Amino acid sequence: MDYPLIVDVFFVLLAILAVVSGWRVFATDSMVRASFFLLVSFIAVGVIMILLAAEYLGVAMFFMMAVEMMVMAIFMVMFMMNPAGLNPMMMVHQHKFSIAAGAVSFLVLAAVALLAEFPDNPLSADIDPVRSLGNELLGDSMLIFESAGIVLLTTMIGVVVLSSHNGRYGAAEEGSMPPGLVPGGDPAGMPEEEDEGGGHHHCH
Amino acid sequence: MAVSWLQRLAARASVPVFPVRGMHGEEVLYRLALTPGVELVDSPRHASILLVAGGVPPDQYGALRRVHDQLPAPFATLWYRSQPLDELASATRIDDPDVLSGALKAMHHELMCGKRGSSPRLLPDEPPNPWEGLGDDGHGGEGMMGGVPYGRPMAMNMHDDIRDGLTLDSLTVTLGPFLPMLPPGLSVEVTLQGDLIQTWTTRDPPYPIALESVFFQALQGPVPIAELERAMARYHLKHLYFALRLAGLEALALTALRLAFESHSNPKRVATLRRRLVRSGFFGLTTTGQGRLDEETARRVGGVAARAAGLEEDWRSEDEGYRQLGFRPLTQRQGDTGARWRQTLAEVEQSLQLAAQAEQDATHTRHSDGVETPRGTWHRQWPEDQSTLLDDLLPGLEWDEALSTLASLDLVPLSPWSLEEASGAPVAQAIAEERRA
Amino acid sequence: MELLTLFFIVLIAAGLGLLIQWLPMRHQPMPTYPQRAPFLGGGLPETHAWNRYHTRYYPMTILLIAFEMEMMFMYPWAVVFVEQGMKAVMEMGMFLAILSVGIVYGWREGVFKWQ
Amino acid sequence: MIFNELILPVLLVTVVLVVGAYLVAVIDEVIAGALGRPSGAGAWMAPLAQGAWLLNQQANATEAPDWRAWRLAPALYLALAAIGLAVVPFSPTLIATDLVTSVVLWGSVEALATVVIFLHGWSANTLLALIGAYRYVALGLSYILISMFVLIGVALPAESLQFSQVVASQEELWNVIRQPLGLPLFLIVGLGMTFWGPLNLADSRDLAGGTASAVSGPPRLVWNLARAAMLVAFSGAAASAFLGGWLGPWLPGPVWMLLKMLAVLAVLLLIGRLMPRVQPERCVTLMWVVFLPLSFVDLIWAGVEALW
Repeated sequence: MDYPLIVDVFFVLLAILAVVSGWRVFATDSMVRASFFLLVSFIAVGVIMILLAAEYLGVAMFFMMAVEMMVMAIFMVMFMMNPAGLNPMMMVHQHKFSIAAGAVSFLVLAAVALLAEFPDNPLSADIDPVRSLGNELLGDSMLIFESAGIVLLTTMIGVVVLSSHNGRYGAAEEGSMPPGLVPGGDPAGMPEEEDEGGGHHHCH
Repeated sequence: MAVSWLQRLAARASVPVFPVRGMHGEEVLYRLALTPGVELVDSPRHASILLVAGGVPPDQYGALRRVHDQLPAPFATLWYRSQPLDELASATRIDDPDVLSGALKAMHHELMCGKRGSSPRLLPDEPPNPWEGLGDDGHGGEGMMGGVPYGRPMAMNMHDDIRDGLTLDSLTVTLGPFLPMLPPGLSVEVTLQGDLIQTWTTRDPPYPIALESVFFQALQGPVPIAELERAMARYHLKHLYFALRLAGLEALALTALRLAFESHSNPKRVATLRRRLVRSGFFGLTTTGQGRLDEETARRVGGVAARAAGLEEDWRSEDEGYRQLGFRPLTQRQGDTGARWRQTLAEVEQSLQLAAQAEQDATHTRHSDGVETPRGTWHRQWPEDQSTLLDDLLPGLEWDEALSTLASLDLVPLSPWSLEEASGAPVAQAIAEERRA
Repeated sequence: MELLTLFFIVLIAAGLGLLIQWLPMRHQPMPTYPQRAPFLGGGLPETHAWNRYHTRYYPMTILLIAFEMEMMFMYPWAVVFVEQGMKAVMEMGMFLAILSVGIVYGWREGVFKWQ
Repeated sequence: MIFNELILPVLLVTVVLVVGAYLVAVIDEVIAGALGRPSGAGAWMAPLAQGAWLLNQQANATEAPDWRAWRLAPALYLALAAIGLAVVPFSPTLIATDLVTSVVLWGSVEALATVVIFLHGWSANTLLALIGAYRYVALGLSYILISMFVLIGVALPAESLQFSQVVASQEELWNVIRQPLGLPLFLIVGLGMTFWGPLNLADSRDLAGGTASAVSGPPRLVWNLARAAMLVAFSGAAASAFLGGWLGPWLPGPVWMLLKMLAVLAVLLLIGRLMPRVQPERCVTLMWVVFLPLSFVDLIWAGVEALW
């Protein structure tokens, strides 16, 4: 392979940046900082991917992770006590277990990287990765792609059901009821007995 | 010290002024808004001159000191018809509105060129709570949420949310009396969860606002309707200026203000203003059906708010002179923010039309036992401060909605002095003293 | 090479941004505590502003993540669209139809309103 | 070689960004004056004088800010603007960085801008800035999908994710005519990215300046500069995606490009002065319920147009 030395230099620098900012995620007190350190880590990985000629995946990584970490920051701040880390605190728990798990996974991955036999299948340099990706999506992987669509739709519906407080007919905890078929009538499409049990919206 | 080219350049900038709106100080601010080379800013951090316009009651000197200290150096203070604080006895005081803008520019120039030192800090350099070296880690905090890290406690949950019931933290702050988005003098304690207002408690009512003397004369005897109606239109246009500026429509706000300062504005120009407002999307994007008043509250507020809610409450329809001109009160139905602005614009137009008509026939009012002021009917009792109704109206609204609702409601009490009298400096101070007593 | 250029551009822009801030600020003293207090028009806060902030649009954000995940498939698709013709139209049409169901459902349930 | 590939691009981006940001301030001043604001020092002088004043003003602090994030945010916003402009082609050969996926990179600049603007408001640790920051996130997360659809729309006829190819594909007909919905929708994205005019949810008047309410002096200068620079970068992207970039008769390509950028800037600044601020809740609903379906339509239109 022929590539300039500077690619190696940048690879090492970015790798260090990714690891250090990844470590800072667990060492900082502020949830916002933690989220965005993770973002920095992902961006470093994304640049490494671009260096590895995966231009689309690398740039897509910035894109996805920027949005995702933003949302994560919002939720972390919402639900964690002391979200800004005004008082120092310990961000890690179960030390022994996590150290062991970390060491084991590092060993396994390192072993794979060093020992596995990767296929040596060089492609000609003029192949456009984005184009191949597109053809793949419209070829063999079409079923996977469309099932992903269904899965994500399920996700969206799940999200709405679980998190939305507003319902179609009013706020969730008030027991939302569909409006009547005639103005002021009984809720439409509701079984009779449930209607009486609920006892809502009888404005005769 | 030699003045660097950078400082000389800075001296040529338009003067960023943070106005502290005291009692009867608005008039001069309207004039400044139309003055080239002076920029009225919303945050003291963006200003180089603190302009105290009008009297400030002594019980609000503490707040005034706090605002004063929040300007970054170099800055200076200028007191317009207002008594400088004791610590700032040497500060410039000006009572003549005509020389004010010149003084502001000169002051900025001197500040930039180093000819004038920055105003001294008034409050001691102490944190709100002592924290250095205290607590678990020497920064004042204790445990997870306790203590006063860096001088303040952390926000803790006070109550469940009023919308979705999540128990997250709520913030309680005192706003005002010099917050530029609130009416002058209004001070409130607000609890927020996210950007939603949970509770709103009025602490200090807004400062009374002075009407033009023609309204006072109308209670003594017949006055020309033309004069009365033009004064009414002027009042409403100034109110509109504030709201449009808040909504980010600076150009139209200034148009409204210019109309207010013209002695004989044409009702057609108000119609143009209304068309431009509708086209800009003001009614669709900024006022979205919030801030609805029920009938009883609307009646209590009176004036535009009542008529925007469909109540035909207007003293003018009692008066023979007005009946002669064919006056009929206009109303809207919805009673929300948008309806109040539509009503205001319609009334301004109507007032100018009435004025033009009345001028031809030289019509005068007949009854002098009451008068319709821009704030509502002044008959037996005058319109009083209604700011406490905000405590029920604003909770549940998002910050932007709450502020645009507040801007559309005119709740201020009326001053016992007319605009012309109140401009006498001792009077402004006297009102301040009197209110304290 | 392109990446290197981009790297220098980022470096210079960010450096410029920091330098403009740092150069005049080197000798400035720390502002006093009253100056550092939050601006509330003379009022005071009881606490720090940082809190468990109630983000009112949270369902929208999760919906976005699901949607955005899908959108990333569309960039490679766009590149081969003309080449593949009708097949690409059909596939993406189906995909987007599935997604729009999610949006329409979310809208009907008031997800885009402040909770 | 070093000059052509390194020094020239860096110079190009820096100069266009700084001069462009200055022009943004000047044009805005002129528009404000034309719409009736009393003008003082003269449009050419006013931005410089304001900048000089900010350099002379003391930088404010708050009680317990997130120092590093607070000072970094304006600089990073400027850096993002620089990245955005770097992928914009000024002629077939004059492109600072001609990445194969520059359209996607532009999208990620939009996403990262949301992060940086949020950080600017969050770090101050004051109420008004915090509200501004969160409000902006609601907007930032809403316009991003619209931008994706619209940009994918211009990538269809180009069969590429490269801005230079996108421009080249407009040889016959500019995208602004070929995909009539595209440019208006993209302008909304531009207003959102720079929280300008009707979409100024971050630094609005009702928050006394929002995320910028607690900053003064040099950091505020950088923040304003970065905001204007981002508008310049956006105008570059809009000009190359919809107005045919360097294409045009008689004049050399880069000149056409600059003229088109100025035109986009003028339109954006005019909208900024003519429309009121949209309420945050209304804004999110509008984005998802009106503009997102419209961008669907735009994409379908673009697809149909590209095949025929």
